[in-house]
Amino acid sequence: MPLTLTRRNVLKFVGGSIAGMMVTPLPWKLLDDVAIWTQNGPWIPKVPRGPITTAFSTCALCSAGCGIQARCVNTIPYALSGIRNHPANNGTLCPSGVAGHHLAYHPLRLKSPVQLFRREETIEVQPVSSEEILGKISAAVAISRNAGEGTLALLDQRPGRSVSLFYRNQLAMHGRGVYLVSPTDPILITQCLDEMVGTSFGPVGYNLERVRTVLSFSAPVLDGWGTPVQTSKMLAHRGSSGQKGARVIQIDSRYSRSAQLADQWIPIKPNTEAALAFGLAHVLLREGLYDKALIQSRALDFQTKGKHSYFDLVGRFTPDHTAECTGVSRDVIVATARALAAQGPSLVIGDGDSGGGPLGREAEMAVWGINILLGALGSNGAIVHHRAVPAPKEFSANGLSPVQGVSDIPDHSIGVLLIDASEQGDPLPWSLLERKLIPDQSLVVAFSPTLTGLAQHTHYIIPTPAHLEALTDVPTMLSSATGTFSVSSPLLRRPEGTMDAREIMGKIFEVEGTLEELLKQRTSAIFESRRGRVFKASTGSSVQLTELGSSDELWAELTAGGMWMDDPVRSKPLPEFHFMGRSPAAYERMLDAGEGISSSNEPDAPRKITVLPYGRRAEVGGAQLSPLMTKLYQESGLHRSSKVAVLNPATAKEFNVANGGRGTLVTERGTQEVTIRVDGAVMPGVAEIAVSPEPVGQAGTEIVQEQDILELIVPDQAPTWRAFRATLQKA
Amino acid sequence: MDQTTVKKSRYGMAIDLDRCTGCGACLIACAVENNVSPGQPKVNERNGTTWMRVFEVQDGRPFPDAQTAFIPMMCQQCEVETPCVSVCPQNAVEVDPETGIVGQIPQRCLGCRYCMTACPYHARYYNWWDPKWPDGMEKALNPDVAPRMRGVVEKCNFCHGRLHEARARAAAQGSRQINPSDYIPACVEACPVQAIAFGDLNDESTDVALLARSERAFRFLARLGTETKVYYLSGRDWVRRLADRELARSKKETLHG
Amino acid sequence: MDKLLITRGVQRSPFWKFILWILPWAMLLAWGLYGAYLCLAEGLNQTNMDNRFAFGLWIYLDLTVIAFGAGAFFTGFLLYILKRHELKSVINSAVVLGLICYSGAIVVLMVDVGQPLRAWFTFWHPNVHSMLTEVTFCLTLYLTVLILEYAPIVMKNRQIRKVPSYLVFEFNLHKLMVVFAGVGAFLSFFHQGSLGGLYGVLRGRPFAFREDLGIWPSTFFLFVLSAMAAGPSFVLLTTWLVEKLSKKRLVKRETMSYLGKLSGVMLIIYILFKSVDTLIWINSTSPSSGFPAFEYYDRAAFGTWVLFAEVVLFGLLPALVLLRKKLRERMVWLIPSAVFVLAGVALNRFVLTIQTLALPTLVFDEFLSYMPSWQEVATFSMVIAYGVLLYSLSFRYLHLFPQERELTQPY
Amino acid sequence: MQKGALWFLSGFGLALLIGWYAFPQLLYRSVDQPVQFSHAVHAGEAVGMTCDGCHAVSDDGRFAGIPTLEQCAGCHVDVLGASEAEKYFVEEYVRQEREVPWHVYARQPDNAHFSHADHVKVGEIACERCHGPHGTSETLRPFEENRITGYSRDIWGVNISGVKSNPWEGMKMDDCVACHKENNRRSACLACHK
Repeated sequence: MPLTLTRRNVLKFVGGSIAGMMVTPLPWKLLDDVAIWTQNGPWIPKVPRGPITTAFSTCALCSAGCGIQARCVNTIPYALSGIRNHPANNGTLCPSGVAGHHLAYHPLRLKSPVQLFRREETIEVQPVSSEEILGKISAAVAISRNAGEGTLALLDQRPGRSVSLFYRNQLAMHGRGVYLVSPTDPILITQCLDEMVGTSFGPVGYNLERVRTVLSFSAPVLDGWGTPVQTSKMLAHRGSSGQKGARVIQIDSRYSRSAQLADQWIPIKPNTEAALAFGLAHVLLREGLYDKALIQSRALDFQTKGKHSYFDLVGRFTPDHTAECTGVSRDVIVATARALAAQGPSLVIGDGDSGGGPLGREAEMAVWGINILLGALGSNGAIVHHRAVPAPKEFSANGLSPVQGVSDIPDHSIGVLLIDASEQGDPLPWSLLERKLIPDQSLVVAFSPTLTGLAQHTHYIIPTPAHLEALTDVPTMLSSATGTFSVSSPLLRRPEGTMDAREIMGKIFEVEGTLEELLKQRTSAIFESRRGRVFKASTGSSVQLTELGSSDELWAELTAGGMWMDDPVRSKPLPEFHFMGRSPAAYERMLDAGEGISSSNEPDAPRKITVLPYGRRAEVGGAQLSPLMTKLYQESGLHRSSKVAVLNPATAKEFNVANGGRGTLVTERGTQEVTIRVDGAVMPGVAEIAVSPEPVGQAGTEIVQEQDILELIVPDQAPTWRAFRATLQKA
Repeated sequence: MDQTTVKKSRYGMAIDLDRCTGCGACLIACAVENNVSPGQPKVNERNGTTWMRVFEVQDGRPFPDAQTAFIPMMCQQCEVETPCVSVCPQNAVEVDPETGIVGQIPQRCLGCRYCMTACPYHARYYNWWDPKWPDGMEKALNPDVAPRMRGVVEKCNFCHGRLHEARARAAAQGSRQINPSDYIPACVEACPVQAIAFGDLNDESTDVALLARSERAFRFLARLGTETKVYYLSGRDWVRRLADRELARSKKETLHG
Repeated sequence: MDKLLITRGVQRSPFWKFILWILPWAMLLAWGLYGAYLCLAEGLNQTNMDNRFAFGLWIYLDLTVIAFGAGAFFTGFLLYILKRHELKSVINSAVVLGLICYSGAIVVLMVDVGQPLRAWFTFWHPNVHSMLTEVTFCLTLYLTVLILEYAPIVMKNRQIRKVPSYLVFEFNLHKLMVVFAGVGAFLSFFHQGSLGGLYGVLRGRPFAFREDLGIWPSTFFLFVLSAMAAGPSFVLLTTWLVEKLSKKRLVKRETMSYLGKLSGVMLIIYILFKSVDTLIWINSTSPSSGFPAFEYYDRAAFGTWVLFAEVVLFGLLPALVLLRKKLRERMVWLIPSAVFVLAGVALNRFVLTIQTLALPTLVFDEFLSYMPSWQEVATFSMVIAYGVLLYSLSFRYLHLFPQERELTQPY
Repeated sequence: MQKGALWFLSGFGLALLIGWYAFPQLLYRSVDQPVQFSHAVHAGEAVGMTCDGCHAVSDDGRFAGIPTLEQCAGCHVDVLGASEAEKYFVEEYVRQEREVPWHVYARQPDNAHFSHADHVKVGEIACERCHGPHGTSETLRPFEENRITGYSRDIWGVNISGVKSNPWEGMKMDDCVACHKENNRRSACLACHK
């Protein structure tokens, strides 16, 4: 019976096969397995498996010094939380801190040294050896030392660390070394006080627990200015807790977070803070709301009559005149001054927004002036004097290069600029820095873990360990009432090609030693001072330093999420001082600051808008942001980047732009496209724009230059960039 | 021992809107804890993934009198007639009778997005892209939460991985009852101003149960009748009026009328 | 070969003309396939849907197309169950249209879901409470029925019927037509209804949410009724279009008019119920969940005119025209009325799918807009192109209109 | 008619052969374990280790699963016995401080949460209930990996039809659910999914 191959037979065979297949597991198991494949395919990320451990350290993203507890898998941290009862954060963390362990994986992370080439919109990098870069720096340093051509400048993005002392020490010994900090750095604010007093007043802090009224001049008081514990206490009277807290009055041109959260928001014309400070002083003086005997005995420029005296200066700023300058109504000025005096203890904070630029020396001195009149500074005041964190003796012996703001040094003077961007600090317009360089002859090198922020403008970058890979100490926060010291110990192994800033500087200046040794020396100095208390992460409580057996024991606590807090000292009585400082022509400068650059008075070319840049602490200056920060920026709009301008509806109408539409901002320095957001709460005539670029969630194929609103600043305008004018067109 | 000996819980939250500063720590802590991937280059406010979203709202008054409130909003864990549960064609969503938590199983989900249209709180998120992390970051994922894949829906489950952990911890001591302090969602833990209370609403003594009964407490869209387990607290009248449109309208009428 | 396939006794255009007609549609199909490929390979980020607009063009058009495709079940039901023999002349065409609409909708759904390879979970782990489960089961089953109904039409092709066993098979199938029509009507009733229920159950979307009537929300029944109104109109309109394009009379005028009457009767019933439903919803359902109903019509382009257009302009008006014998017997009245009926049903589906999602729920939500991406448009064009192609092929090679020979016979 | 039936039957038969015999062969990939380990030796009288000496639940309820190299190296700092496998293990892994890339027979996917503490300490279920008696095995059987899903064959069970001859065969969700139902345990998805 031959089996003939006919069409019919083939069909029957196929039919049989199909029927047979249905009673085998094949189709059904395949269906199931394919579905499982869609659940577990190789393109779906897999979670790590391994032993779970807990590690402790301190967050170094800002100077709050929050204690962090890391849950680790295979010793790699996968989630961070705060350490309970920690004096800085009591178990909580800010958004940047909570994702701090991601910074090591930043899409623009560098793991070997590179040379940069800035193209039109992108940056190309080429690998170079660190020896080559160090050789170039050493040669340039030698030229600057010997030939006297150009200075050697070091910009410290996080002043106040132990390594900062090392820098200042080396720069002092170099002879032509300059130690630079951002003009917004809090150190410069205390320098203003020093100028009034005539000598170094010493570190000051704010005892927020003692005050009933806080007046803030654009400081982000409720948004990262203090530690989480301090902020929480200031907000404690809200909601259900029934606790008491300070009343916060926020003076701000922007509808900032602090303005939103404050008990009272006083909107003010941009750059008129000095005038308002004088206006408030005027009311205090006129109504005698100050300790006359004390002030008259201490203030050296407080003659009730004389021309060019403080009295004379403030006398010009009557409530009406101040109202005219600042746009704040007369009644509000008077009421605020009275409230400060009546609902004491009160204090005034002049520290500007970290992205928005400094208030300016004169305005800061005007603010200190009010503090003095209110008695906030002095024996019973809420602004307290504290002692510096003990340091190894060798630093004081060798001398320290003075701290200078970038705008304080002459143009075209820097031959070699080293930028320590290993920690992110306050942002700074590159244009401000660029004009300090000797054109076409300078060498600019950054030490940075990522290709972000100022590092994008340099010639070379030597990569440093990222946050939580690096060992570093956390300096005392401005808001802290006593000196504090904590150490951020590495939780992650640093990549092979990275060097910490101490190693790099050690090579340049040919100094032996490591950062760890430096920090241990500092720890010994603290231990030997026998002062203060130590918070222990392991027990969640503090003990007297003297209860610790050795410096090594202190070191062990500090590197495991601990914190050293100095004992408070009795506040110094108010020393003799000049309200207007001691510089020549002080009166004129102060008057200018008050009357001066109020933007409303300048005859404007039509269609110009006042841009108000701002920043958020730990989310600016290098924008070393966790890739997950796209959640706050691109994915929810809760935080805004440099790509978004927020305008009052009336202003939007005036400039013919619509909510969600695009606009182009133009200054002499360039143009920037922004998305317009309309917000009825914003002051008319201004555009609020954040300085941070958008966080990078995923690396692109090429490195795109950051779009930062600060790039539009025309450097000649003013030493500050709190407000600048630009044209706005519909894009 | 029977299942019935285990106490039934109704986990819930109370969020104090008068304290929330809109910092976003909760949002980031949530994304870290739950292995939510960073946004793709084209991501925006409408196609990103934020199990927890903080809305910034104003009372509508013009400069300079405007008032702002921040409203953290995650899955409201509807207890009754849970809108997303009945719509799912393949049982990928359910309310756990033991905890009251609305669970979403992405591996069961076929990505029809019907549940998303059903949710009035916009608390559900679809993976429009393949979840991807920068190089090396996969080693830093939370081992207790499975990453999702493109084409499925995900949402807040009160950090269920932490409940698993707490249960395992209890089990190691031979107990079925977890220690309440072992189970705190990441957003609650991170909040710098401690604006969020979390716990078992069935247990009268917990903070959250007390707060839920307070005069300041309200729930969003309560009239839908879904009995959400996330309570909001505010003493500010205009904030409380945001609860639903009828209330919001009554305010406008008094203003104009 | 072409000639040999064409039904005996009917005239078809020359082959090259047919190819010329097919070509642009084939190109559209290719473009659509590319769009669908992108959505499957790259993911739905290729669309402009997002978390807030989780359903977009596809779901809207699926719902519309399925309503239009209702002609197949309704005609079958009337013909085979209620023995309205005047519909025999359009039943084949109605079946092809139904098949196109349903298969097309399912193809688009497979692109629309994020995990098509897991879509069978609905059968294995069904949630019986979900309207979508009901829709999925009924759709797939009814599609099978439609294929079985289409099969005899294919088998009557001049060449295929040469195989004797096929003829036997066809004959047997034909005998079962009553069963298919019955099953089809049953399934269609449920899935048309469930598609309405899909939105009616959305408690969280008070714009769409409706009270229950029995175990289903009122939209369940409204969808069944409106689909029954749209179906005959769609058959009518396509028949008229094919007549115009092929320049032939295919169906008797009485049949056309009868289809119009069917639409009119169903539409007036639908409009009646819809009006009552709307009043209950405005005055009770919506406000009781905290949503004043007039606010829905307070936003952007979606004013009360939408409701007016749906109920009066595209509802009452064509219904009244179609119910008047004198008017519906004249093509100038009949055809525009059919267009209005379809527009009304399409608008209803649009309102329920798109407007529901555009409207805010939380007080601080904004009214949202959505515009489909080209990939979405392409994917749907694919279905339209596929429909035109399948219909063209069916029309050319299968005997869709039994009266054609009689009507085109030179006297 | 008969001839036709023969064609049909041959197709049917071939399909059966492919579906029942060839398919499982193709579906699974067999891999040897990196090191041959004898449970019998370790748990035997000579060494006398107990099961939880290596597979222990920690205080926080986490299950250590397969011991890490560190634990093994606690004894095997040097070659202790005469076996080739041990020598290989010491040279290739202990000396080079490389973790052994064991293939885990019972490995569940990422989305499954399984607490050994819950099942063993509270539920008092014996290890063998799910893992089978393997404490006396002399060698490690080859690991069979599903080529499509990457799952271990133990998850589906050794029998391709899904029929189980021992209670520990099969570690699919259905198997978990069956036991949970039987004992009236948690049934919510999230109880076991993460």
